[in-house]
Amino acid sequence: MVPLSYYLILSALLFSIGTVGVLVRRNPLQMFMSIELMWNAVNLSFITFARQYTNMAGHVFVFLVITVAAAEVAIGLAIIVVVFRTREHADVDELNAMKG
Amino acid sequence: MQDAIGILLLPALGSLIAAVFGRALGRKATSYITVGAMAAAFLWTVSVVWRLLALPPAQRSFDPVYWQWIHAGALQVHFGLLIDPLSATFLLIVTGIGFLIHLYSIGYMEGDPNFQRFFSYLNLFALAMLLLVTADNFLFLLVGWGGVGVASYLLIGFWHTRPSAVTAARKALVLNVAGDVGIMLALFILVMTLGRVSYAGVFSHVSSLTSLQVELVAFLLYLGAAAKSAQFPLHVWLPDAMEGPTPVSALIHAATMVTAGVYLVARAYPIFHAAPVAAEWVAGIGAFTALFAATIAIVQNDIKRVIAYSTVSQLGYMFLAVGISAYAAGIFHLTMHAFFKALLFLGAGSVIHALSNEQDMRKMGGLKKYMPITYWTFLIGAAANAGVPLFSGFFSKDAILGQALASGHFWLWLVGVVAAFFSALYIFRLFFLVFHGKYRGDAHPHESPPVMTVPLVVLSIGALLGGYVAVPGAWNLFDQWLQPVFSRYPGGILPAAAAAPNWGAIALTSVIVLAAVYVAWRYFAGDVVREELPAALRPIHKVLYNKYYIDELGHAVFVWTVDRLAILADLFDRVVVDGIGMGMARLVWGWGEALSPYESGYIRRYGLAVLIGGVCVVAFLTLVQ
Amino acid sequence: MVSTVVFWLAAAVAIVGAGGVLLAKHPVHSALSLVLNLAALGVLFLLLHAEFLAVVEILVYAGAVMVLFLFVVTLLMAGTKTPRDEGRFRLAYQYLLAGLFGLILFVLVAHALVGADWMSSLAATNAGGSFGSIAAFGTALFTKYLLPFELTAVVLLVAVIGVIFLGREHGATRK
Amino acid sequence: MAAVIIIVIKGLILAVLLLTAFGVLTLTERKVLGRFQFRPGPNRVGPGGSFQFLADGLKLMLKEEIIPNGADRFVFLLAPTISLVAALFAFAVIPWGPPIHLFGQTIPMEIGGPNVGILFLFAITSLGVYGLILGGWSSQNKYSLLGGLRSSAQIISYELAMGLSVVGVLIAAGSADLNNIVSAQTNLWFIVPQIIGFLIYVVCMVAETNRAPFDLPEAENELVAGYHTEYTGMKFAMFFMAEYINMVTVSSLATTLFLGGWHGPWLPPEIWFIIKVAAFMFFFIWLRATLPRLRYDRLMAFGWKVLLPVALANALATAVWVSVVAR
Repeated sequence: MVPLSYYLILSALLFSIGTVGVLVRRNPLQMFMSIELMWNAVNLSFITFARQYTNMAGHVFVFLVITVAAAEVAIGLAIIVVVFRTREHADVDELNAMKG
Repeated sequence: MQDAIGILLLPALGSLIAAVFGRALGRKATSYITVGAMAAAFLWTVSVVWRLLALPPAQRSFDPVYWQWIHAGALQVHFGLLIDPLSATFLLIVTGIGFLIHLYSIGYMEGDPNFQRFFSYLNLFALAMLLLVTADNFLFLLVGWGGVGVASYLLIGFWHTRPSAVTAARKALVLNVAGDVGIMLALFILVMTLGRVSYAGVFSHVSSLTSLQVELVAFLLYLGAAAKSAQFPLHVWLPDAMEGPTPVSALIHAATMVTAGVYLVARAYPIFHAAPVAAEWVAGIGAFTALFAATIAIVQNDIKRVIAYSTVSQLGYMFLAVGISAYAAGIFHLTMHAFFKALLFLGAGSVIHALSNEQDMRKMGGLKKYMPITYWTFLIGAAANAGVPLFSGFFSKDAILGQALASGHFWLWLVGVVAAFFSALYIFRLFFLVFHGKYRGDAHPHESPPVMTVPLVVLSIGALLGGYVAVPGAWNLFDQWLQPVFSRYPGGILPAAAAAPNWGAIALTSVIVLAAVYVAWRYFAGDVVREELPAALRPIHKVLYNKYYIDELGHAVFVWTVDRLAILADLFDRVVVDGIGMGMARLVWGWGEALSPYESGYIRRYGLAVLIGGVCVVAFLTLVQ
Repeated sequence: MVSTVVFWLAAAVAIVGAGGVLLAKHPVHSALSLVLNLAALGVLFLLLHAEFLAVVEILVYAGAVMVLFLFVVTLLMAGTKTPRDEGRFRLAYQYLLAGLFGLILFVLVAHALVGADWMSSLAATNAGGSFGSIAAFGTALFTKYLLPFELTAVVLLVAVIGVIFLGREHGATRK
Repeated sequence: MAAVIIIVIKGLILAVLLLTAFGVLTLTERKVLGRFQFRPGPNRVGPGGSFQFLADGLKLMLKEEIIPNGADRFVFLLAPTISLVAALFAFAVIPWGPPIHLFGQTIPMEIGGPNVGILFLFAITSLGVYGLILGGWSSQNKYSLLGGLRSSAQIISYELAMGLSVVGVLIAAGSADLNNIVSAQTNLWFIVPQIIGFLIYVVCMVAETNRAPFDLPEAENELVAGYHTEYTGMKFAMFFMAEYINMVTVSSLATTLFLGGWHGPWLPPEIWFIIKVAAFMFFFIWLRATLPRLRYDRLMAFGWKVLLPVALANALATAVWVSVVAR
């Protein structure tokens, strides 16, 4: 058996990679995928803790996270499609109308 | 008596319907609903009075409680109605005369584009007044009190396109609210000292107050009463309130609003009994106001203004009465006044209506032949107002003067008698100027429609015969009717009331009044208005015509003070308030300027900032702690 | 032990997948890497006795969400040039700072995890027989956590409405 | 370790069987279609043309591999692999017979049986979409791309109705384990109480495998050959294999869920299983020979507006029946 802390460290690693991914990708789709990566890293830690405490709450939470993430992806992709339709490019650095 | 709340609900409903559905319902239906609400309220009141009369006098008091409004520690305020002969009298006046005025308004406001709004306001006014007179505690009295102030503001300023009307409405509201503050302060004292606001609770514990406290409460209550009832020097709003439509003037002057002060003093008689200084003050100011306003009324040329000052003068009589504890006499005069003053106002309104909104008496005259009904009913009203023997005003005014004399207030009596002379003079001057002589205007006078004359006739019957409920030396049904109210707590009944009438004094006032009528006839019944005055009288006329310069004085004193205060406030505003405000703004501005380069618009930069912040938090949590 | 081998394999695949998301030039490759990562996570979930969630992860994430991603990517990227990160570079040090702080974040969290007391007791407890089963999950979801479950229904409804609104073809956005 | 070895052995056996079945199926389809159309079908290689599939396989393997210019080579190669692997994997959880006892071991007749078996199956088949969409995209050909998008949209849409049509069975059986579902049908096949679910499933099953009349993704006259237009040789063969193995898988699942799985009198259970699956396969061919292709918007509307609500209602009705009436 691998110690459960390994799972948590893996989760932290995936989360960090996801974070960096959000910050370095210019394509909104790839940023979005990085966010999904972060979601799933968190899911892994939830399930690890659920296993540790043999508590189904963690599982329920992951389920809810997956559901909400699905909703979020639907909305997010719709927004990206709309942006793409009007701007004909997909570069977040070009979307800086709110510049101070 | 649980059902007495219906009397309040009817005008409330009427007002609401007229306000919300008025446009949809149209003029006719709206007027039917609102006038019908008042009629129904009047009939309801009659049934209530009838049921009261069926009971033995000692049991004629009901205090149904409907719900609890405030429950704060020891302080508990319920919404309850107090139905006893005093409030029933006011209910009758408000609903009865109110109904007639509503009816009259249908004719008077015929062409007004905001007909429905007017009737909504009228019903609202009636509701507030009914709440005022039926509340069983000071707090709801204050609610009604404020409601009356608001409704009067709306009604006086009804023609809100006239700047003068708006100014008058604002003036009335400001002075009224000044009075409201007085009542509020009195209420605070009562809550602080007694912890209760209901009439029963306060009146049965008046003895536990120190004399200073009770004098203070009485003075503060009187401040409210004086503001609402236009006592010197707070009377200035009332003549200006003539800017409203004439039915409003009638409603405010005769039936409702201005009598609220008299009601308050009469209702709070245990307090005023325990505060002799305040009571003397009330009586003194009352007598002075009676004389003061009567003298002004003599020289005014605007028909409504004369009647307005007449009201102020008559209110002075009432305050004189309640100030010397002649409560029943005061209420008696109030009731009679309600009849004849409503009559006078509606008669004046009829004249104004007939002359296409002409209000200057110099352009009237000789209307007798054009408007017979108005003429005869107005004559009755004038006679009652003057106190011509055997008219209602005669009985009630003499009741007050007689009790003033019997209770040893000789100087007050004397002032009252002099004021009676002027009263007769000004009202018959008005009467002769308007109806006798030759017509001096250029309109086409005509008699008013029945919807306006019928209320006049009804009111003239009241003004003619109302006084016979209390014939000196024979019977006094009015005193008997009110006795249960004023015998509940000490101080309600003046010992002198039972004394035999002073026939000599009555005869004296009668002669004086008749003399005044003669003088008026002699000088004002002619075909032309005398413009020249004896040189000796000119300065006096000038002073009187300008109402003793009270407005100017008040203007000077208050405006000067307020101007100086405003300069100070302006300085404060600029330096301190603006300093803080602008300083904050500059601070925020500066921060914004300093930070705006970081609002790069690059979402990845923001994300990086979030990450750095998050890393710092995690570092703090894991490494420092 | 088989499970140990599986863990290391799955973990390696997951990291490779994550790295692919981070580094792949084309979004399609990123998406594929993410699918790989998700599959590996599914295996890890199985190792943690979360059988139902392992399947849900594959079914919903890999099977539906990522297909949606691919859909959009193939739809939008067809015929357009991939935005090259080299061109029009505006954010100075973005890569450096992001990488640095990402690394710091990972080191901090890992350090905290390894150093924490409660970690020593991990894996000591054995899962109960029904732990992670569809029955246990259903019982928890529909009794204790019914309200959040119902709320996700609202979230989904809102998302559906939002997507329909965004996806409307109206003159302004449609040429 | 013995368990792992057994799994590996079973997996190998199954893979060989499925690939053989693919060969037999292609031949059968061509022959049967020929009969439907009053022609002999392939009849040159071997007795009655029975070795035709070997010849076809040889041809495909020896053909030149063409990768279009500008295509994403890695993804282009990956796509058919995903399709085939997913198709093979999906079969792993289907029990095609009762457990047997061999060398002192009880060996269940499926490769792996997590207690969420059926969900696993759906999860794996849903991964099969990647093959289509990636194949379509990586070909750098608009017909391929459109075919890929169409097929993935179609499969995702019908997957919902399919999953929901099965919910009734799961509720009735009280388990998501396919072995339990089979044993729950000892007395009564679920096709009787779950007839609505069965009908929906059959429609979805055809749509899921992109077979006629739902073969829109490869509609020749609109999209040439859809997502596999650019594929040749062995890579094309892998797509082809995946399609037929998927047919076998969904048929097996239908058998397991609705037709009592391997239950049957007299004959060995495995034979019964094969007979039932073969019946479904014939049904597939029959459909292809009989029905014309649907229009695409009709197809989507049918899936979303008819099948999905009906499947939901069926699941709800079953739940009510199980929890209220049957209790």
